[in-house]
Amino acid sequence: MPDKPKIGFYWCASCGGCEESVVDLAEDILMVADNVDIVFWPVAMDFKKADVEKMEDGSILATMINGAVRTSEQEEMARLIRRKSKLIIAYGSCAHLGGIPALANEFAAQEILDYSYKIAPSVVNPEGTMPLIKTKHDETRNVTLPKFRETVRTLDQVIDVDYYLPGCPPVPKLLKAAVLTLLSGVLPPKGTVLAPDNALCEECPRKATKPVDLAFKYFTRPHMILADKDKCLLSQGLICMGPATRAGCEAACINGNMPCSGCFGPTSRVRDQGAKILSSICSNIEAKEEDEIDAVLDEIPDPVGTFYRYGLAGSLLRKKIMEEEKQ
Amino acid sequence: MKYLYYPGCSLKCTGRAYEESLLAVFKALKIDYTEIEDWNCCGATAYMAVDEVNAFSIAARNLALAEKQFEKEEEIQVIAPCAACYMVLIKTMKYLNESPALKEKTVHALKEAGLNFTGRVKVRHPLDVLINDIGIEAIAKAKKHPLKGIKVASYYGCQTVRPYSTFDDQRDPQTMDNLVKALGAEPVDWPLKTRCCGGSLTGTVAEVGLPLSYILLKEAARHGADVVVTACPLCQFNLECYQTDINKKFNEDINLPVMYFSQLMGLAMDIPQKELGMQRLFVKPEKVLKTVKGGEPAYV
Amino acid sequence: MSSTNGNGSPRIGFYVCHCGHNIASVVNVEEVQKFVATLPGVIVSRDYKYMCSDPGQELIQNDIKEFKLNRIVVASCSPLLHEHTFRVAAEKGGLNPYYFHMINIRENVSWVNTDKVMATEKAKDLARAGIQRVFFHKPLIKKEVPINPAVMIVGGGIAGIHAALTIANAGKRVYLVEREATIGGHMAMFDKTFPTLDCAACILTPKMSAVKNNPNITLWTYAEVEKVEGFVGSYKATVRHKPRYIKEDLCVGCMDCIDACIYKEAKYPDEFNQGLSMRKPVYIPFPQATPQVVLVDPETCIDFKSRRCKKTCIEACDRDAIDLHQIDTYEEIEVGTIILSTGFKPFDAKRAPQYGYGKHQNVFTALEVERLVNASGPTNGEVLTRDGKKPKSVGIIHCVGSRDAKTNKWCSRVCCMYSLKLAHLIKEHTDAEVYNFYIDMRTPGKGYEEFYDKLLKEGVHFIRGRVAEVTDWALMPEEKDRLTIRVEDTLIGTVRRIPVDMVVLATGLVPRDDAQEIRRMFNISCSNEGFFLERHPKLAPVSTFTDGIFIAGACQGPKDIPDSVAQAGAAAAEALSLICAGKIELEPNTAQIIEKDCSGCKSCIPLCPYSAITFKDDIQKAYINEALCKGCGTCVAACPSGSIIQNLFEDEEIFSEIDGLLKFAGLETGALCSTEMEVQ
Amino acid sequence: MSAETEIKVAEKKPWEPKIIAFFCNWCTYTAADLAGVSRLKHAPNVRVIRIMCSGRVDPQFILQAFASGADGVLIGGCHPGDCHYSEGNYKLLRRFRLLRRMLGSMGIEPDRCRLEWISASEGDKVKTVINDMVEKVRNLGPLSIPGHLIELSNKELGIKETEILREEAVAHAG
Amino acid sequence: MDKTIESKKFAPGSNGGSIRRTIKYENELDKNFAKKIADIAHGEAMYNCIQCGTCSATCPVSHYMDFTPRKIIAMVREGFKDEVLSSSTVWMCASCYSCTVECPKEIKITDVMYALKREAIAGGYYPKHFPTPALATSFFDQVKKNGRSSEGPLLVKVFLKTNPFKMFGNALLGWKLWKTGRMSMKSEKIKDRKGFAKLLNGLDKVKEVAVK
Repeated sequence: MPDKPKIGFYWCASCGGCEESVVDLAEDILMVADNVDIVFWPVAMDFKKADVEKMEDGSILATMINGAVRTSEQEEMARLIRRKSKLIIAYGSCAHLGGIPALANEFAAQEILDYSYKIAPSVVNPEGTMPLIKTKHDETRNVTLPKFRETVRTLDQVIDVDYYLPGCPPVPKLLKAAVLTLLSGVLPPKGTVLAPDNALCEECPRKATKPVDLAFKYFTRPHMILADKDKCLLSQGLICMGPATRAGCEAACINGNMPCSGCFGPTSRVRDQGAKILSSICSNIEAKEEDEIDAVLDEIPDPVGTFYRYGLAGSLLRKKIMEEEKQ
Repeated sequence: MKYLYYPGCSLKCTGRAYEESLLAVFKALKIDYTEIEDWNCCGATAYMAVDEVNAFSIAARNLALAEKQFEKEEEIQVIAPCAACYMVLIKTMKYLNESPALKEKTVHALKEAGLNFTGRVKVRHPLDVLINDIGIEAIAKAKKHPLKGIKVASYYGCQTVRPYSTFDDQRDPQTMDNLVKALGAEPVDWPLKTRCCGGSLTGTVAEVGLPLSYILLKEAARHGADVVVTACPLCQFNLECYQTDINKKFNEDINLPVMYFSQLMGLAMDIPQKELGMQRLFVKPEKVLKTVKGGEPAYV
Repeated sequence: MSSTNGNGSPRIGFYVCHCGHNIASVVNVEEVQKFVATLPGVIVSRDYKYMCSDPGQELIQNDIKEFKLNRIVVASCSPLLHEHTFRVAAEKGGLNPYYFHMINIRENVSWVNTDKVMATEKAKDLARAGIQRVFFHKPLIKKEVPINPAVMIVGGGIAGIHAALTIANAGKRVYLVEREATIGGHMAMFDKTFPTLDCAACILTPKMSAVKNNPNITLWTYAEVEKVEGFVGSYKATVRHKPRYIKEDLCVGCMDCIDACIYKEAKYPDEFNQGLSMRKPVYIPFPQATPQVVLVDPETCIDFKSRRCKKTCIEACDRDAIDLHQIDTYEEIEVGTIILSTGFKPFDAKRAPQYGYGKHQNVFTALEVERLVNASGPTNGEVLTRDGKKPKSVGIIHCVGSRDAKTNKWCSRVCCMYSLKLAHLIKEHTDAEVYNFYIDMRTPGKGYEEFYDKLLKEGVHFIRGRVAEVTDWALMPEEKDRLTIRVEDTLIGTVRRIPVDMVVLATGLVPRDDAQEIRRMFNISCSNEGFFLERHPKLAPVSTFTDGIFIAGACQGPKDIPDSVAQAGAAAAEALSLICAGKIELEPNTAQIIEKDCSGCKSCIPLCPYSAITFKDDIQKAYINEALCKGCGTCVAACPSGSIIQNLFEDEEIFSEIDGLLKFAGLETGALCSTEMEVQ
Repeated sequence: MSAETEIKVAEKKPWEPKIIAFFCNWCTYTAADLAGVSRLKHAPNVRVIRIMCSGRVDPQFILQAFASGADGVLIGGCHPGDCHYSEGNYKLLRRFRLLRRMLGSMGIEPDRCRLEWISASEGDKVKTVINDMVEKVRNLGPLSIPGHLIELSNKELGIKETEILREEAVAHAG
Repeated sequence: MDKTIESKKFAPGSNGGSIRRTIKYENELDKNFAKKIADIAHGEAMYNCIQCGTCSATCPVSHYMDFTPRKIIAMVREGFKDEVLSSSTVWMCASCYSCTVECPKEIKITDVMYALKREAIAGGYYPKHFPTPALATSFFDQVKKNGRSSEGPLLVKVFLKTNPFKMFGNALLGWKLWKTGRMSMKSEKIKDRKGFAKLLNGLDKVKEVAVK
């Protein structure tokens, strides 16, 4: 029987939401299944690493890898899959920009381990046991754990990536479109983000209600007010990343009356999503005196967490510069 | 407010009357002061002439002592009545703060003596304190005998208003004149308020010093002053104690009382003359005494 | 960084200038030249003695033809100086001028750095940045705006008057706006002028009436500029006419009203005479005032206090020219260029208390003495002390307020000369002993030193020393009831006490109190001491950093009459050259919105100070009106989706410049990751 | 040339702070020229990029400068109220206030990113500001983010050691 | 007014009106002198001097000096070390600071005078029988020893050092002072004289370090 093109799915540091989103294709998934062979999908079917190693290089048409890269194992698998696949698609915000896991780049690896194994209030660990890369299980066997790297990285900071499918998670519509493009054989230029190249406001249902002069006098956060369901959220003092974020999700969050948090990442013309939204929001503050300005800005308590919720690893600075790194 | 009090050597000797009267006035005005324990000489004008760093350091020792004594205070108020001490202490503060190298040296040396200097001291002149902290009104209220018709020439001398002090105009100071007004007397507007009295020269090189004192006395008299008030032990000493020499040298017969502003205050505030060290004066301010006490003898 | 905005793969010509020794003595230009030669895209790299010279420019033009260069980078002086020169050169070579980029290695490197190695490194970095930048340059079309031929001149002193006449005589419309009730400024107060000693009035008043009578000049006295908008070629100014309570067009200056005023005696200090004489509430500043129109001073006029005056003045005026109910009126004018000639203010002598001005009645300022010696002055030309005596000896103290860290650091330039003049006049009028106390005698100017010689012969005393104090306490019998000047005669080396009957303070020149507001209104700069700042101290002395706005006279710095007039002429010429050209080229550095990319988030719209950005409802996107855009780039920086670009300052151009300046040139973070790959 | 070799080059010379400056055309750049004309010598560590208005300074530029190896970023604009474009400097000021706080939480000290109002006449201020900033940054030491990122990658790419571990494990298993 | 002044005795070269050379050769100048003086705190301002003479004119005693303060500054800048340090000027300065206040170029002239006094004492230039330096040094010793100065003993010492006969001239004054309790012959002392000594030694150490 004629070989159907081979497709793979793999996950690194992620929540599994991306895997879910594949299932969200609903009946369309059958269409996919008809047209391709899924040769590797640890979440859904039982594959061993050995099976992949057996495949010959470049034998997979495309593998969609979701999740950021934090451990040596993820790194290793990413490289292996890269060898085996013609095309690599960074699937979802984590693979694309680092995603939520990348917020860990605000801390040193050791800090994180210490906190989660010792300090955190919920932890009970009197002996202070910490995960070891290598432990003697018994006389005959050692158990090894993957190494926990210093920082979280985007997929393209580890391997060469061909396309990006943005979103946390990517919306079915875009996934379907992507698959069809792959099958069509007419491929967009390498590095393309498979989503519209405009900002979200373009497709925002509340666009019309955005005033021409925002002139921020204060900022607030979703848990602090009951946001008006049809008014532009920025006009209500909520930090909405929409103006600096790629369209394509059809304003899913806005429709849930929540501000956009930027999971689709910046447009192709922007190098650093956080810097840009900061620039546009701050420029529009009304105050002129330094202390008045600060008073307004203090209402954005965690700029990094707000402007780089998904984009920290992929941002220009990528991670916090730790003290010990400075000599 | 609590103040530390730095008398300086002169106020224990030739300037005793200044200390006595000043403290008496402080008491009367309920100004809460304590003397710096085991203070040392400020270095005056002579010390600087021999060794700069030493001069700054011995001055700094007093500031350090002050900080030790009032370690809790944010800013320590030190009153230095002697013009020379006042100027030297301010100068020391200023230079130590402006020249880190100097400060380092000094602090290091102070450590040797088990002291430390952080720079929390604010050096104040009693005039500054009286006018700006206590206030003219309070003083005016405190007086019992208005010094009606007394013409007073306020003589500030050099170092009370120059070059680092900021509480008054350096060329035409007013604080003492306002004080005099508050006491009901009439300040005379004369041009030599801040002209040098000769300082130590009057004693050491009379031919240079005496003329300076002479000019001052003559000009004050010409403007009809009944009494000259000063805020500096050396000025008072020169202008008063050398009057005989001056008269001899320039064959004049000037007999112009020269007293401390604090003594004048004391008299107006009805403080017993003894407590004001009036008996220590060579030239008795008869006219003043008449107005306050109907002409009783000034001394016992 | 390999992208080249699709204008052909770059063929760059690089030229580094020695600028004689100015650059070459600090920067190793040859090393820079060799280094740049190794950079990608560079076809030619040369160093040359003077790039701005004709041969230097031809070098560029020939290379463009010979090597088919499509980018030019020159490393030399500041672009503010020669960018235009080289753009023209590139254009002559057949290249769009905006393919050129200039690097500043003189003002920014060789003139401010001493370490040769570091300076050369810096120059290399700057060069690399420039090279990387031009990759992204685009061809642009020059922007031109027309010049409105009308000119506004602010300030009707001798400078303003001269500029106005020059332009008006060229047949152009001039609006001359003067704050006071008459033009003439300080010069009108002077008696004689140095060094020729011809009478100020005789040479000034003809020019004043010429202004009044010139059909091309609209003269607005007692008026102030309130607001200025627009830019070179088309400024819009709002002028406020202050009420003088006289209908200017009706008044013929017969002064009947003044005689009729119910105040029979003049009892208010006369400003023009420095308060040395008195005037009435209704008055005319001085006999030759232009326009010949009286005015009413509401501060002193009874009717304004009580509204119960008999108004004898109104009765007296047969032309009904008096209107005590006048109020401010505003007028808007459109002009293409503006000349500021707002003049100076004399130093306030009270700020030098050691000289006792205001304390000792016989201490005068120079300007007061100018009035005293003036025949039409308060004493009809008699020099008298305030107690009405003729002084037997007079001391003139130079540098009052000048050359003093406590007041004005600068030398006021005119005081030495006018002090000599006053010395001469006082001697002439009183035959008193005149002493000049000077620090340094500064007489640089045609006929000035000769004038000094003349004074020396006239037997005026010259004592080199700065007076310490003027006092009234007498040490010696001859000092009794006089003023004594204490000074060191530094040439002899002894201190002297000199008793005089009159002291004249040669007060320096300081900026006007409102210089800062004026400067803001016209969007120009002031130098540290507060005088208006010229565009270039030598090459553009009457231009400012705002195109179409020029400065003349003492508002730019202390100046005597000849220099003020010369500057006024220069300013007029600058204005005329723009007017004759009819148009001016502007930098095409405007911003535009990439329509297809804009998401219509409106963030940029409120940021534009010129409201050049509007929201197009039909396409739901923002739009920039290029004619209104001044090219600040604020909106570009603030566009959250990177959908606005600014010509000459595109993001990519600046990013590449940043990268070029730093070690990791060309390696963006993405590139960095690939190096991680290399490492493993 | 690869970043790796660059690092080595960098190591050869003693470290000198590298500071990128964005000067507005009308005030600060002119002031810098004035400093030049008046021959006011100052530290050679600052590289100036000329822009029309401080309002053009995009926070991206500052981050890019740090990311590309700058140890400090200096921005010079007209004094408040003096902006040639009336208010560009205010817009920048607002961005700057928050950006600086954000840089702080990213481990970049405030002294490394500085905003100064310098008018066309303040040539001497250009000198003092530059010298002062260079000194402050010198005391802070190198930031050289790209350097760190590469080192960190080297450190992280512990492929070898994982391989060994695995082999051991396998060995024992077998 | 009295013009005779002792200080004339040591005016430079005025050796009994004999003919004297006034030309100055470069090799007679001390080129480092200016720098040395300028190195004291705020001393660099000395280079601002425009020789206007305000200092001399405002100085209450300049007319007793053999060089006016202005001239001293000029001479310091040009390195006329010997003349400056052996001049009466520095010892006439009464530290009234009016020059410092009036100087238009913000030169701390009084501090310059202090620096010169120190140089003169250190270099052994100062006139042995002139009271002011004697006062300074005796004062210095006394404070060094006791931590405080006591005018009585001090004056006696100074007169002994300089001109014992003057003492009798001042006997009457002394007696009056003693009678009014304004003068005593006992020496004031601070308690912690050890610490005070330590302080001064500490300084000497610091200085040594500075020298090395």
